[in-house]
Amino acid sequence: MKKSTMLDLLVLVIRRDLVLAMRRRADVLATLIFFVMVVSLFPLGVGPELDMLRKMAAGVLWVAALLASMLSLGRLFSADYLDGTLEQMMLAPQSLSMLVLGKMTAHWMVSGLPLVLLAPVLGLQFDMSARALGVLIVGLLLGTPILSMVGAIGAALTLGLRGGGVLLSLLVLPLCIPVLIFGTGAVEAVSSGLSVASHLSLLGALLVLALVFTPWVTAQALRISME
Amino acid sequence: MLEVSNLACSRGEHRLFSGLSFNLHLGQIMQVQGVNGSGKTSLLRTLCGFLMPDEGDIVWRGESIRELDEDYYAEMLYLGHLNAIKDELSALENLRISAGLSGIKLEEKEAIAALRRMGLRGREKLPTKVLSQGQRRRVALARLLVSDAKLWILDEPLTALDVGAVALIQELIAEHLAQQGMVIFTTHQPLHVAGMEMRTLSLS
Amino acid sequence: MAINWFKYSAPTTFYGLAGKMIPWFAFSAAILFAIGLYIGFFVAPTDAQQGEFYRIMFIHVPASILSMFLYLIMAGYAALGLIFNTRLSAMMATAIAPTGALFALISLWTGALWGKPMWGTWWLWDARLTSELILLFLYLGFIALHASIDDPRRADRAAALLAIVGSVNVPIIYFSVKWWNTLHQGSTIKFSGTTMHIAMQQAMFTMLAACWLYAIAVVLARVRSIILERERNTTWIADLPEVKQ
Amino acid sequence: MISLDIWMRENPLTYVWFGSYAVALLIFAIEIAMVKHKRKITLQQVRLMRNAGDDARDEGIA
Repeated sequence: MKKSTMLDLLVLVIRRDLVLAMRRRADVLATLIFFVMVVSLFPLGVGPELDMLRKMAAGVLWVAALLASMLSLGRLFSADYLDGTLEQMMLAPQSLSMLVLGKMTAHWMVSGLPLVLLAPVLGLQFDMSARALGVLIVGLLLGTPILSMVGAIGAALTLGLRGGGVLLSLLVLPLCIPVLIFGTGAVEAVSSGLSVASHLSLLGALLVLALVFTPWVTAQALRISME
Repeated sequence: MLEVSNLACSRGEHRLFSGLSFNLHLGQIMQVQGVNGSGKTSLLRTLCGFLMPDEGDIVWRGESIRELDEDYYAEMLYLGHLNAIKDELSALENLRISAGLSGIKLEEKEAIAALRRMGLRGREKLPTKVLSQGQRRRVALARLLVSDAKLWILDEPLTALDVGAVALIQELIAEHLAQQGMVIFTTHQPLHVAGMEMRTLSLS
Repeated sequence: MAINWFKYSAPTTFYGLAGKMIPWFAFSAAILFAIGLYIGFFVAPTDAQQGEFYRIMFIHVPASILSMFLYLIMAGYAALGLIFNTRLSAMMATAIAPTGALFALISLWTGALWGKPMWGTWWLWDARLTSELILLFLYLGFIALHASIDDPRRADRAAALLAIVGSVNVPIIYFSVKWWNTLHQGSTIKFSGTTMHIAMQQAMFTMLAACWLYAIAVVLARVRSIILERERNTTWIADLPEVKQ
Repeated sequence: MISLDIWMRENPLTYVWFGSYAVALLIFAIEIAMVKHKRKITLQQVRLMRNAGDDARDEGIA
């Protein structure tokens, strides 16, 4: 028997959650399909003028990504809570924050990363330019992990509550507004010929902030919810 | 080793117990008794640090468990009502992951050996979905075999187990105690450990 | 002699103290409202640019200020409750939330009414109005989370954590909304660019003070009910004259 | 909407009063009523609890 290090634990949790997600593929696919559908509904709602679609593309994609990630957040801790695994995680001789970080990472790989990969295809529906698409992808790459991390706080706070899903969105969506603003702002900066660096670096700063604080806050929220 | 002094606990507005004190030393076993709702599970969960006691202190090796935190968790093992088992994973994967969570890297061979001793030969790689209630409990209990924790906290370990499995658990507990381990447990079924004095704690 | 502050932070003492203070706060709030409204409508002159419409400011600005400060105070009490595990702090945070939310609502409503004659539209995505809207969402989140958890201790602690996360986020949100706004509109439309008449200032400050006093009175009244509710099993509650009757 | 615009410009003070101040005061009034109602309800509950406790004690003595 060998003792494991912090990093081993992180890898273990990520691998575990990924394997579980693979064996429950339907859930992952549902989130993706939701994302594609919401984005595709917009042109049907506002009309097919390309000029208008091009203008709203970034906003639509970002808002859809935000809603799609809310959809999958409810499951982030609840399955582990119901079958007792979460108790065991809290008893792990490593910091709970590390485990939480692992779960956040896995959540992003399952529900954030696919959205990023799908975004360029959907962007074409909105006639986005190649450069705008590139910036959109970089923005989503920086921004979707923040959604997973901030969302995890909400998921931990609403653990085991009735109507947790709706409540979760109510708590988390306002906190995600800065991400939305900088993400869409970057794409708009491209079309208006401004520098995108400031937007993206602000997103990067938010990502670092979230990385530093959210695992700890989520761990505290889990301890509160487990009482 | 484990000293509990003047512990008080409540759920909501209802006071479960107060002024509870006891010591547990190496090689000792203690059963927590009480009617339904007397706070057995709450006591065990307080000992795990899930619940914050209203008053009192829980001290492990001379230090409060609040301060020790991870060092305490490295030396204890908790088995609750819930099995902490994933339906989608096989028995083997479940065991290796739960051992990993408690800080132990478990080789496949060791895990298989543990599962076989729990009477799950030939079922190691089946998804736990297809196992019976008792077999799942055995998967969860296999953690006892691969853990090096000093203190076992077992909440109703015998639920859903058949006679053979109960005998096996008694044997495991006896081994653990012989190696200077400590056990605190609750049960509604009789549990006998040969050659050991069983202490009891009654909650009323 | 040192004052024992902890004595006043115990619900037992605070309940009686708050009961004695509420009439004073309420009374002075009412008087100041009357004075503020009098100065605001009869003394303060008509504005050269905005005519009579600027008078909405006397309620709009205090309401906005209150909604933001109350959020910070609420988060402060929540943090105190979380760190030191004091019962009263958590109760105060719970009691402040509805008042803060209502002030945010008033601020939004009056902002829209001011916007109509000035901008020609009820709602403009102005940085301050947008932040106020998000602040209202944060209040609603706090109240909803607290209400949906049955166990009062968990409710207090979970909502407290949310309030703290929210208060860390408020500056980020405000900054990002401002950034977004300048990107889209060039600059925020200023309400009154010119110097304020002295009577306008007086009216504004009187109304601000009145709103503060009102908020304190209402919060204290609410926290008394919460104390009663939470401590209903204790003997001191049973010995209260209003309970005995 | 255009008629509202004209009316608003002709009666600015009425607009300001009924639009903002009356609404704000109404909100205050509602809040005060809510607080008073809550106090009443809570007191009733506490009295009920207390009486229930007293009854239990009386029975115990008897």
